[in-house]
Amino acid sequence: MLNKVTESTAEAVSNIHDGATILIGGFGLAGQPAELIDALIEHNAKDLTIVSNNAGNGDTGLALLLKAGCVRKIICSFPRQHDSYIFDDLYRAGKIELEVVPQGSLAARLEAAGSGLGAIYTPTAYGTLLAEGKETRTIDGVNYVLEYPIKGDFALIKAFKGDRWGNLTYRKAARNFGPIMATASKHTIAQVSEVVALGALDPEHIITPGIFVHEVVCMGAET
Amino acid sequence: MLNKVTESTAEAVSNIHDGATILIGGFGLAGQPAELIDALIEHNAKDLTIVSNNAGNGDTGLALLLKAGCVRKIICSFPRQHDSYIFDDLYRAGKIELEVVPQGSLAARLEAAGSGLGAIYTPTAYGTLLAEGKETRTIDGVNYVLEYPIKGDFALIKAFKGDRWGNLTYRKAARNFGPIMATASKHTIAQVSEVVALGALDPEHIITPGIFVHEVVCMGAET
Amino acid sequence: MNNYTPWSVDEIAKWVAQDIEEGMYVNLGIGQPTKVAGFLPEDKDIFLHSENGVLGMGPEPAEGEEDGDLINAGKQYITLLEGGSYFHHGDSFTMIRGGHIDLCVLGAFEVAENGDIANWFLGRPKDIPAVGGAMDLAVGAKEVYVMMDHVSKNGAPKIVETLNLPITGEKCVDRIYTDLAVIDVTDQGLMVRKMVAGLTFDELQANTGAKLIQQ
Amino acid sequence: MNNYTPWSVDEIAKWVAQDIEEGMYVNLGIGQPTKVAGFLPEDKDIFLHSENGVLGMGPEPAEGEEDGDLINAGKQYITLLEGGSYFHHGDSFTMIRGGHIDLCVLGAFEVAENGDIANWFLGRPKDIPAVGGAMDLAVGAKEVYVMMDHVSKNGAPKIVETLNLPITGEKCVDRIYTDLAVIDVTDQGLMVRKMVAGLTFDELQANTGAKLIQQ
Repeated sequence: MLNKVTESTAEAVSNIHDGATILIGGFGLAGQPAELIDALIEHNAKDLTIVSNNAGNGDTGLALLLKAGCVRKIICSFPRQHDSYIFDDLYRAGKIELEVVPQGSLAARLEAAGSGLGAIYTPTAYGTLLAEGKETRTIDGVNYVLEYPIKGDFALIKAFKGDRWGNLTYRKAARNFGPIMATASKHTIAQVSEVVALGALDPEHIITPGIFVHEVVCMGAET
Repeated sequence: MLNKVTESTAEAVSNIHDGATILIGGFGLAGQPAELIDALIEHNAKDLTIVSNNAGNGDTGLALLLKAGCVRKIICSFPRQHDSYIFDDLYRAGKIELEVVPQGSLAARLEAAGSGLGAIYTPTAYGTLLAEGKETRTIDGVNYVLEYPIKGDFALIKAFKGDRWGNLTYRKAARNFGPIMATASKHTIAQVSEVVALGALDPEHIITPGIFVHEVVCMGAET
Repeated sequence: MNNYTPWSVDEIAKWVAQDIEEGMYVNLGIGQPTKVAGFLPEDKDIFLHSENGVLGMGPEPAEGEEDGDLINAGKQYITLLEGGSYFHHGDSFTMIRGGHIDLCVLGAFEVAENGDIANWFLGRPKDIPAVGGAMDLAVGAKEVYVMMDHVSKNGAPKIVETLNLPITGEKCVDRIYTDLAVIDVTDQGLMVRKMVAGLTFDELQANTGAKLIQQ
Repeated sequence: MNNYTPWSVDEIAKWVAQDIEEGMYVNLGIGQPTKVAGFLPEDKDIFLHSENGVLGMGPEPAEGEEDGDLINAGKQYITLLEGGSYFHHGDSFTMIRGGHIDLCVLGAFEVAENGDIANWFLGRPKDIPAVGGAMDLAVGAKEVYVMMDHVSKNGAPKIVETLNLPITGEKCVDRIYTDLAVIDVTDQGLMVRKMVAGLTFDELQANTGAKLIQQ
């Protein structure tokens, strides 16, 4: 009997190695896997590359991971927020690398990684600073930028319900990057609010099929 | 009050013009929008390009559209089936053009069209007859073929439940190409088994949001 | 001495809202554009999209009913209308980049007379670049409206011949709503459609860094 | 005179099934490979994927319980296990092309000693090309097993030095199961792992169009 449910967040992140590229779900705080990030801070892997939409808020979650000095580089669309002071200070002090990627290109590059494409031509950012040095091509009169996949060694995501085969559902706008990050990483770890019995999730309503998920950690009830 | 529900299949297909490219959902008979195809045969637009996984079965649906002489070209992954005799005869008589596309490339090209990408590098079909004459590129040691989007003027798909905003759910493996074809066409027409009240579909369970759907035709009950 | 009172942000938002038709799929950018939501006609079905996977955004929740999982791209609490839906970021940007969004309303630092827009980065040494969905919206939405002050805080025109700031998207702005005027970006040039009461065309031109055309 | 009885399709299917481990995501191609499903151990969780948007395929439905909306890639009626899921073709080929399928078992016309496979098109004048998901599976699955007769109906070897028929995918086959033997495609060459009882290595080599290596 296959059981992807892992007992603790500590155990779930225990194989994350120094230098790993980690995809972290969430848009602001919605969908951010806070407990997994806490475990990652405790685990204290270094020299990480983090891929996430934002660069952390206040003194929680992703911001604390940065503060802990674990992160060498962050790839995100929107680092600057009213409460992103931890990132802001590190960046201005030259202590963290930043690659800004348009939000849709971030999504598309994760999808390309997940679906085995070698590269994609996207119209976004053509002619801008963010396309500097990138290959371009005009197709049917539209200008495109060549973008490459973003693959994760690990993904940390937050879902709503999960089962022992790794099937996941999400809650409202907390879904955001979870499903596509799950496809784009070699090892996906999902924290869920509830672990349910196999068969309890309607096969029509499963958003992330278990094939994309390697570990499920329960933050709430097991039913 | 916006209402995308159209009274009849005849009305729904009435704007399909000669020479149109039409995406038709279904994998074999599952998910094939049989009643919309019947209306299209009646409508009798000519010189059509049809994009669909198969080239019709027996004497029903898509096969009849071919028989009616409406189709100039078919783009599909698997024309040859045990009961694809209508297509087989037309093809051998040189009366229909065929472009065979690997099933995954068909899906990826529809997704590229739906998501505004200019082209994609896919590993599928590299080194085969189906990549002859196509641009290739080696990225990180893997060989890829450059493939372009397949855009539809219209899509005809079969869904399960729909509402007046065009939100759709599907049933089991009849989902197949429906959701991605809906994104890839300028005008998507969905036949549904049931039209339900706005709000009756759980926002977490909607597979195709109404933004991708322009007309909904009810084949069963309106509730 | 001015003989006119600039429109307030709410008044600008009303002009934008008036131009939005039933059935349109609309993305409202962060900042001033968010205000447009409050002036959409309640009897028309207009669909508000948010980059973070929401279609059919409703008004702000009542106090105490906020849900941390239900926010918009500006990270404000929202609600969902009946008939709304949730989806992941890939699908959300399929909507945007794939040309399925009829209209997006963006704030801007500058707009050039050819429709170029700059709204993501001031490029000063201390600034941290952050783009979000702006570049995707600029190239992907069928129409792009800009909503902004007509001049900057120090009085410099924000409508210019060519951008001074880093570009967000090329030739994508279709219409500009400012506190002084509503201006169409056309092949012929910047066509003034509406001006604040009491303002003369010459005064408007004097506050604008590119040639305007009187309709 | 032969001293051996070739394995039946069911017997070959059993050999394949024995090599499938718990937790694997497996796609079984149309034709012979479909038979493997019948021999998977019932006490292990093994996930069968079907191109048309099904993960967690169960056995054939009981008579009278067939559902036209629940078919596999071969258009046969199937069932869904508890814990199975449905998804669209885009997501289905994300699983395949993206390297998420651990194993696919394909039928084949020919396999070359370097792992090239031909299984989609005979290329004769009257043939109609049809590829389905074969090329995606060949390049996308982590491992590709082939299940086929050792020789063609007219006795020609189907394991060859270089393909005579149009290729499906380059260097992708990892193991070949035939009615005579199980053979690994390795960097050193075709390594024979198992042979049907009574068959000599020389007899097997005589029926094979490429050099075999005795383990």
